[in-house]
Amino acid sequence: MTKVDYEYIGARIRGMKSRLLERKALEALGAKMDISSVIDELENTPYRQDLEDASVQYTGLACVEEALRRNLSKTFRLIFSFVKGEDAETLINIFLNKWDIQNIKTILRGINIQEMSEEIAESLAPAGALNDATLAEMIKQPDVKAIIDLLATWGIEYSRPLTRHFKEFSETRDLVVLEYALDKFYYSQALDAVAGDSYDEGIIRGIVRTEIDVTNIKNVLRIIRDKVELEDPQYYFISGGKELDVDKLSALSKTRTMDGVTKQLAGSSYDFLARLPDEYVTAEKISPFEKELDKFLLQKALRLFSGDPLSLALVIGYLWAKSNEITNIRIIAMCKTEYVPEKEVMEELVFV
Amino acid sequence: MLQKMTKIQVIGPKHDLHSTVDFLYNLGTVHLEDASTTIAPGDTMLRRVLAGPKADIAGALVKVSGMFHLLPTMPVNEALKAQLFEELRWKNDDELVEEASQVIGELETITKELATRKSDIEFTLTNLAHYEEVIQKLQPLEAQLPILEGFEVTVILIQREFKEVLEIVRAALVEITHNQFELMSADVDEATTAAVTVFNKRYSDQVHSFIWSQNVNEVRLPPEYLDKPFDQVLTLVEEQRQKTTAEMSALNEELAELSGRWYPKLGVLKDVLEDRNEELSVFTKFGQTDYTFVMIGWVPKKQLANTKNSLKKAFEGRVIVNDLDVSREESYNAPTCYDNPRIVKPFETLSNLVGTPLHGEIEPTLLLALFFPFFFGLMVGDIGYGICILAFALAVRWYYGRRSNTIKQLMNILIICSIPTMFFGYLYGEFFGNLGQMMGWIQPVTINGTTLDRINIIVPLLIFTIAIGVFHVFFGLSLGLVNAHRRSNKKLMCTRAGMMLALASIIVILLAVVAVIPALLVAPGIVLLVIGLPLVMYGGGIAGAIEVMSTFTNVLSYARLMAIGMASVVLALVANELGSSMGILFVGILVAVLLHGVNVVLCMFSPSIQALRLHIVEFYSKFYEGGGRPYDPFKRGTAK
Amino acid sequence: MEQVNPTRMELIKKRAQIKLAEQGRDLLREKMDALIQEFFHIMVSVSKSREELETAAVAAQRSLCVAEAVDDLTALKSASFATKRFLTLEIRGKNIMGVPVPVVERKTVTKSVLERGYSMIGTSGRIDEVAEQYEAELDLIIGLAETETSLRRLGDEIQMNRRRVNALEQVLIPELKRQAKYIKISIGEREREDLYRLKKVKKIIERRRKATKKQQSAASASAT
Amino acid sequence: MLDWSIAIGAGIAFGLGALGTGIAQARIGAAGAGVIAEKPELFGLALVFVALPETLVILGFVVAAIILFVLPTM
Repeated sequence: MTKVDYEYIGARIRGMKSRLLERKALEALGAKMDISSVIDELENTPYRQDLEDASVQYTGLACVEEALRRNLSKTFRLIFSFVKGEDAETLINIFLNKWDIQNIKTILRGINIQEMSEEIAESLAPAGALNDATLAEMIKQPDVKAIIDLLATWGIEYSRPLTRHFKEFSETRDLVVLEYALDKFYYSQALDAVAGDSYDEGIIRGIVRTEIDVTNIKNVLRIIRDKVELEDPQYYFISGGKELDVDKLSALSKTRTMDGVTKQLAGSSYDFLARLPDEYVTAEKISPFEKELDKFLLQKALRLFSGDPLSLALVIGYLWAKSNEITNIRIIAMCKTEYVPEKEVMEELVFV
Repeated sequence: MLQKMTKIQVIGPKHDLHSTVDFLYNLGTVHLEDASTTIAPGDTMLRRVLAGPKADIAGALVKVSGMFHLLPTMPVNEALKAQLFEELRWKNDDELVEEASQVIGELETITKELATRKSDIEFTLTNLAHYEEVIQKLQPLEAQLPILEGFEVTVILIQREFKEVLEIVRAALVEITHNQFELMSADVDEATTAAVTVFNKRYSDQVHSFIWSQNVNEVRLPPEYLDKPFDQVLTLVEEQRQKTTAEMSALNEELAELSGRWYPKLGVLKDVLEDRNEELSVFTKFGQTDYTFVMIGWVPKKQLANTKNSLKKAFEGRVIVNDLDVSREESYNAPTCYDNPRIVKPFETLSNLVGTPLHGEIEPTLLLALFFPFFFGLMVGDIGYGICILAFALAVRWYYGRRSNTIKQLMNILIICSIPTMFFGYLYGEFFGNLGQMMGWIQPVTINGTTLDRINIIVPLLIFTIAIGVFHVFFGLSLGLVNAHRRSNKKLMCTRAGMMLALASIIVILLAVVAVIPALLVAPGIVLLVIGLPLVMYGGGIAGAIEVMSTFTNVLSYARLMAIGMASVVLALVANELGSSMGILFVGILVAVLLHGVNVVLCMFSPSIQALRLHIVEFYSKFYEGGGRPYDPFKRGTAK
Repeated sequence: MEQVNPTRMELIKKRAQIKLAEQGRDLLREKMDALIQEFFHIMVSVSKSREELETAAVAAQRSLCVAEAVDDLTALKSASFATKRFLTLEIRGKNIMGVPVPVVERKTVTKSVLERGYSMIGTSGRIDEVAEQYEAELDLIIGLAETETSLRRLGDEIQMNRRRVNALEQVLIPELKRQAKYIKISIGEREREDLYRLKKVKKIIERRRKATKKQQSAASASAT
Repeated sequence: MLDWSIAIGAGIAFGLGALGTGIAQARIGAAGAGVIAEKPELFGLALVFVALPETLVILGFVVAAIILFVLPTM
């Protein structure tokens, strides 16, 4: 294990953080008339280079999307280039692996319905620890089993849960089986990686466990909204959450009303859900709840900026802040293409 | 000092907009503001001027620079570049866009294709490495198996957690192949076991469908490697790698060739387009009504008359310049334009390190220019070193000055600093440490019976430097008081006045305690504190009280003026001591010169930084706000 | 002009035809009224569900837009791979006043979050909402397909009926009437001719009888 | 010849000062490198910060000098 050079990392991350767009800049973007003036405005931001590169192949919204993708993966690569040290890399990978999971799922889904390989390739997220070559090789495989075998052949750990549940999949032909296996594998791996008691592990454990809670609450709400009965709650919820264990979650999902859930959550960190306007509860609209939960998680992650400066706290905080910024810009670009009124655009943005 | 800025409004008929912009661009005195946003209620609606061709230029620029970045960099013939630049520079916007789109049309497809091919090749290479790694791991296993005609080799991977599957597989193989098979297994890494099995091709389907249903993975190789022994596969992989690498270099050559043809042109085109885009982007800052345009900007007061007159003359009164009254708050938003005498100018470089001052606050560069050389001289204080520094600075300025303005200004600072250095050297009687004294060339000056030989006046010097600190900090606080008064910030004024009282009281009390001044003065000191502290707390809260302590340590911090000087003296003494103690004269001189050399370098570096630090940390914090915008007039780029 | 026999027999036949045509016309009219009534009935529901569809489509589009922005296009496309499936619908027929119209089996496409084919972890409620809105839109489209086809069929039928009525009213009946009139005129003409001729004959006979009487009286006078 | 305890005292004064400076400058230097990588325009300020702990070694040196040169004369 090499020593992690926290002073250097901290200074660089602070520098990078200072280049994140401020709220005012985002509001200025949101006030633009259409997508081309949004692009013009973005030219004055650190996204300029990516826009230029993307413009070789794309125009308009697609260009912005591509530029954002490039920027995101560039940022990750940059951070990896100066965050050295095995432990630090493992911990940051926890953040990146989410994209790996999504990409593997996308490929499995795509191959399962015999989707065209270009189409699958376009649907892959440009981030994660799996490199492009691996993903391309996976897309070339003829069926689900072949993908799993390829992962095993190349010694990629995700083959483990997939192999374990493949039998079940081959009986039901329901990919969901494999997807849950992957998801749970991810969270258990993540929690295993941060089981220690160092400061870094502690903060990341906090984030991961909060994320588990947030995901679980979202899923409870979704289950309630669709009025479905869970036969096996263990299967649908992730264990290891910070405040809510699986028993509590299945109790929550049995309340059958959103109101009931928010009431039961009183006293936990999630009691802010009860303060949402009633119209969302009655309309059973889930996205406002999700937005609040995401915001909660984001806030928690961004609080890391004021954590120990000589730790990975800054890096993790920055990763979250950066992804949020990219999401915000994407929302603006998207809404400008659809001519959504400025006020509604602003409502969709997440500021912390 | 800062220039006083005047806010002006330029109004003219719309058809003169372009020529006005051109005129101002050449005049280069106006710092433009966004006029389309400053609409007072009740005013005529101002619409934003939309530059017509700007979108095209921006679009072309984006594409051209995209392609430019894709091509490998090339050394460019400056003459060719200048020629191309001359060609493109005089084209109008439409011609330029036309030219750009021609280039884009010619290059777009090919660059795109090359880029895709490149990434394909990169993929292939990565994948080959992956497969090679796997095969190398498995190779030893295969070597133990007989290769038979009509038999099939299948490799399976078993994860550690499913280890017992191996036995199930073996049992099944016994059944399926009627015991005509071989199965070898070995651990390939900490998580997986590999098993190689050989069986008659006849049973292929059955075996595969059995394996498919188990918790094991088959090794997946690309079709071209199937049914081949591993050593052969490895050779194939190697061949493939060589082929791909060759392809890659061919591709790179192709790119280089393309670059050879297009790189200069694209580069220049990009520059010209960037320039043009810059000029055009200013248009969006203007407001317009149906027949007129409105620009808003700041002009230094000195330039106002000139700007007004020349506009009047050029447009025969069609374009009007109005001075706008600005509120005090708004005047703080004016851009900051330095107006310093030539001798102070170099210190702007240092001032800018802490950001641009606000228009309307006290500009500290002049003070920096006064105190910085004084501190520097006080610390170094050596005639010999002063001469060395002067010589060094002159040489560097002569050699690098033209290339970098920053270096030139830094050297100017050193030149200015060398003068007090020599002066203090004279006071201290130092010439390369005590060399001057040893040689009898120079003696320390004696004032009031104290000989200013630094080594022997440590305590007086310490007191002197702290006295400087007291003065400097009080000075800073009074400037802060003035600044706070200018901004009519009552709280801040209280804090600063209170701070001065509190600081004075602490000093008085301390002096009285150590009996330098009569103990009677303790009581007035305490009275001062009683008045000062509440004032500080009123302005700054509890943190303000802590601030008093840190201000006091700030004063003590000036002791470094003595300490650093002392270090350099001691090092110089050591150099001379060592040099003279050497048996051989030549070696002695060499050692002394080396040590003095090191000391001179340290003396240029360390005292500058410490002097700067005293300003930034101890002095500026008492009054300086900063956060202004530098004055950036709209003018033709000086580069081209 | 068509050659008709201007006989009384023919006239009676034409009159019968006219009556029949008029009866047919009235019947058709009645049917048309009924059809139109039915048509408007359906139309109200069609335009209602069309409006519904439009609002549903706009809402779906909007939520898709938001999901694309917030969840990232890649996540959305990925989820779409998971939910891709085919939909078979059973279609039967029924009769409205002799017009065959389809009846589409009411199968709701809306699914719960557990049935969409993606795992809940890693997808968001926004994606659920998009899916749900599009599913609702699809439901509406299926319903609309049924009513709209009925409407079109009915419309066609009404059109055809109108054409028939028109043909009867504008062409056939006037033609028949014209023919009947012609026959009637021809017959009248012929009657008047006959009358005149009879009168002429009567005159001649009268004149002859007078002459004979004169002769006779002359003869008798000479005889006397 | 100097008293050995004076020499050792001076050595400790200087050595510890230098050690402190070393530790502090290593950290600040690393951070400074990070800052410059992101914002090259802050080079000057980073330089100032890197040099700040030099005070320690200088103070150490002065104390050592006092011990060596001033104390014996008292």
